[in-house]
Parts: sequence; structure tokens; C-alpha cells
Amino acid sequence: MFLHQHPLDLPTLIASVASDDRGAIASFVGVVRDHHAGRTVLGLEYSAYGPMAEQRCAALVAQAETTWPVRVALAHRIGPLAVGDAAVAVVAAAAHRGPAFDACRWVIEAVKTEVPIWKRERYRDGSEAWVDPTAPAGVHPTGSAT
Amino acid sequence: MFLHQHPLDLPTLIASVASDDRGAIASFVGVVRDHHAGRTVLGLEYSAYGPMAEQRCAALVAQAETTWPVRVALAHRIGPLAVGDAAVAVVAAAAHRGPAFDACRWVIEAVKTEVPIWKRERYRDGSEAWVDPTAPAGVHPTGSAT
Amino acid sequence: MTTRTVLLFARYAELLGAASVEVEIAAGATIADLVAALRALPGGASLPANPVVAVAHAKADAATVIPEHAELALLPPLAGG
Amino acid sequence: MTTRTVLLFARYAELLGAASVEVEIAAGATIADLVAALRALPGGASLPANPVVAVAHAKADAATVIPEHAELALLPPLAGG
Repeated sequence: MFLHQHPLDLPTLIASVASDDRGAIASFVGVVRDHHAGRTVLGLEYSAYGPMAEQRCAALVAQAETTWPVRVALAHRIGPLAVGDAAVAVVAAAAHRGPAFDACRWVIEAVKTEVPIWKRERYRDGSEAWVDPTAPAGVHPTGSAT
Repeated sequence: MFLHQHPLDLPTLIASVASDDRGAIASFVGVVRDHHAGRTVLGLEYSAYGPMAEQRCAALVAQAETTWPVRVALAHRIGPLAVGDAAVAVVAAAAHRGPAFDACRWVIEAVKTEVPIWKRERYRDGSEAWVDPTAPAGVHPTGSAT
Repeated sequence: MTTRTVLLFARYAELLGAASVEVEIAAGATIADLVAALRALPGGASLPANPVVAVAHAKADAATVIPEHAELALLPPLAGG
Repeated sequence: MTTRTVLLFARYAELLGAASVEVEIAAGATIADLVAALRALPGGASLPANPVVAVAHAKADAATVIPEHAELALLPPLAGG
């Protein structure tokens, strides 16, 4: 439901939460960038603990929709991605822009800390590394080229 | 450039600011809602002081792009709109989500206070009114049915 | 005295029944003087006491002296976005 | 002692060379005990001292006693979004 093998489509996500009484639609799209931690990124692959990830995403959406008067759509790509591909998309629709922005921003932050998804980056020099936000360099030190 | 007679297209706006080194894309779309100030809205019409509106929009985008490391796209509909139509769209692309959200939110707030655009709403009871955010009821008291 | 054109929009255009009006103002007149002249026009009394005036596409204070060749416009409360 | 399956992901799966492993833990064992057992496996020494463990799809503290029938998983630092 939240994890997608196929490209994310923002208009579809927006349509899923838009309605005549919700005129403020805030959205966030995280796109694969061409560099990370000082290295040129060619592409990456997301892996997930599927059942827990789906369950956590559902819990985050439910929490946002009770914290703010919003409807939230969330989608995360898994599998191989190229630079420029959308990796995650969050849409929050509300009657007013304040709750829409606040909920949208809260959800993307929560996805990063709550949803069991991992990212292995491929670099131009042929090496690869697991992204590790807790590591100083942002990637796990011993990036192996397996 | 910023004012559009034709429907706004979010993907096009996003494409105009996305780039390989900007992985965080925050956007806001303001959609015509079916009610305002307690009355059912059938549609509305935006009018603008064209030259000043274009000039102010350009200035807002430039200010946002110097305040944060972002690229901003902004579009505002003018002319008649129906409920559900996108009236305004702001996209801010950055390397990181903080500046993207901050800039996006700043621009939409600034549009409302700086850009000479006006909104005449049509209600189900046949009456019409100029929206006036400074008026207690959010619309000018003496909505005439001209 | 010089004749100046003032552009009108939205509700103010309706009040004065036109998209622009001509008013006579003295040399060195301020925005406040301009507003007084506008309020003296037919329907002008319904204008608020301190409407926003744009001079060359920028909002101007009441005390601003009106430049000779700047475009003038009366702006109702904005309602964009 | 009971045999428990622990699901592995990303870097930890690489370290232990598998998508899941079996470990023996005593009845009433805690997450800390489970981690100790995992670190004793081939490649397990490279695991951090306090890796995040999910019990029935929720992160668990080191002191949590492991329920009998809950799915167990070892989670490397998350990197979604």
C-alpha cells in the first residue's frame, strides 16, 4: 500500500486526498540526488522490512490525521532507482495551509526515523555503501564494492 | 510569466526547478474550496493588477532564492475558476528538505500579502462578494449581486 | 495642479464605476492628498480612509510625495493565493 | 532454551551472510540476551553493541523480555525518505 516498486505519481497521490473542502495541499517529494557525502551517486537501491514498513507508514498517517485536520497520502519507492527518480512522496490536504504544511513536514521526518527502509548507494568510482545517517560521513565507513 | 489564464500544472512547475543536485521538492497548491465564510461557493474569479503582480511575483521568487539555497517556481491563475481548480502553486527545490519547506511556505504567505490579486466569489444563493481578508467575515460586508 | 490617472481594481473599480479615474492634484501632493481627491469623486465616499496606493508598482505610505511620472493605482485588500 | 529466528536486513544481512538466522535463547531472555547471541554468530562481532531490534514490528528496548511468538528483526540505522 505504501511501498511501491513502480515510479511514484504525485498527481495520483494528490487526487487521493484532495477534496472540495480541502483547499490547501502541501506535498514533499524526495528525489535521488547525484551526490552524497561528497561522492557522485549513479543510483541506489532501497530495501525494506516490508510488513513493518507498511505498518509503520499506516501508523504515521493515522497519527498525522489525528494530530491535524488533514488527509495524508504517503508513498515510498523500493528497489533500484536512478538519479532523478522520486524516492518518497508525502501529500497533506487540509482546509488551511498551516496544518497542511505542518502535517506534511511531520510525516516526512517521521518516515526517516520510524520506517524500516535502507538505502545502498552506487558511486561513480564503482564502490557502493549503505547510507547510515548515524555515521559521521552519512554512509557506513566500510562501503564494500560487493 | 507568473499569471496564467489556463489551468496550472504542478508537474511542469516541478520540472522547471528540479535538478540532479536538488533532491528535496516542497510544493503547495491552493485549490478553490466549496465554502468560505460559512457560505457554499460555486466558483470565483481572480482579477489582478497585471504588471505589478508580475513584478511582485518576480521579486518574491528572487528574495526566496537569495534567502535560502533553493530554486522556486510560482504560478497564479487569473480569470474564472470552479471549485477544485488550482488557484496558486508554489514549488521550492533544494538539496535538503528544510530550506525547501521554509522557502515554499514563505512564498505562499508573501503572495497573499504582496501580490495585487483579488477574488470575487459566487455563492449558491446567487450572491457574490469580494473576498477581503481584512474584513471580519472574510468577505466585504456589502456583497452585491451585480 | 496636474491631472493624474489612477488605476482602479476589484471593489474600488465598482465603487467608482470605472477601471481608472482622473484627479487633479497640486504639485508636491502626497498620497494622502490623492486619496482625498479620490474620495471626493462620485462613489468615492465609500472608499476607506486609508486605502493602499501603489506608486510605480510598489505600495506607498500616505506621506509619500507623488512622483511626476509614476503609475498610480488604488489597491483593495489583497486576496490572492 | 528455545530457537528463535531473527530477520536480518541491509548491512546486517551482509555481515551475517543471510536474510535470517536462528539463535538459541533461554526462556524469559531479553533483547540484550538476543543481541549477545547474535554477536556470537560468525560475522556477528561486527554488529554494533546496541543494534535496534524490532519485536512484532515495533522497536524494543534492550531490557524488553522477548515474547514467545513475536517476529524478531535486527534493524540497521534507518535510511528511508
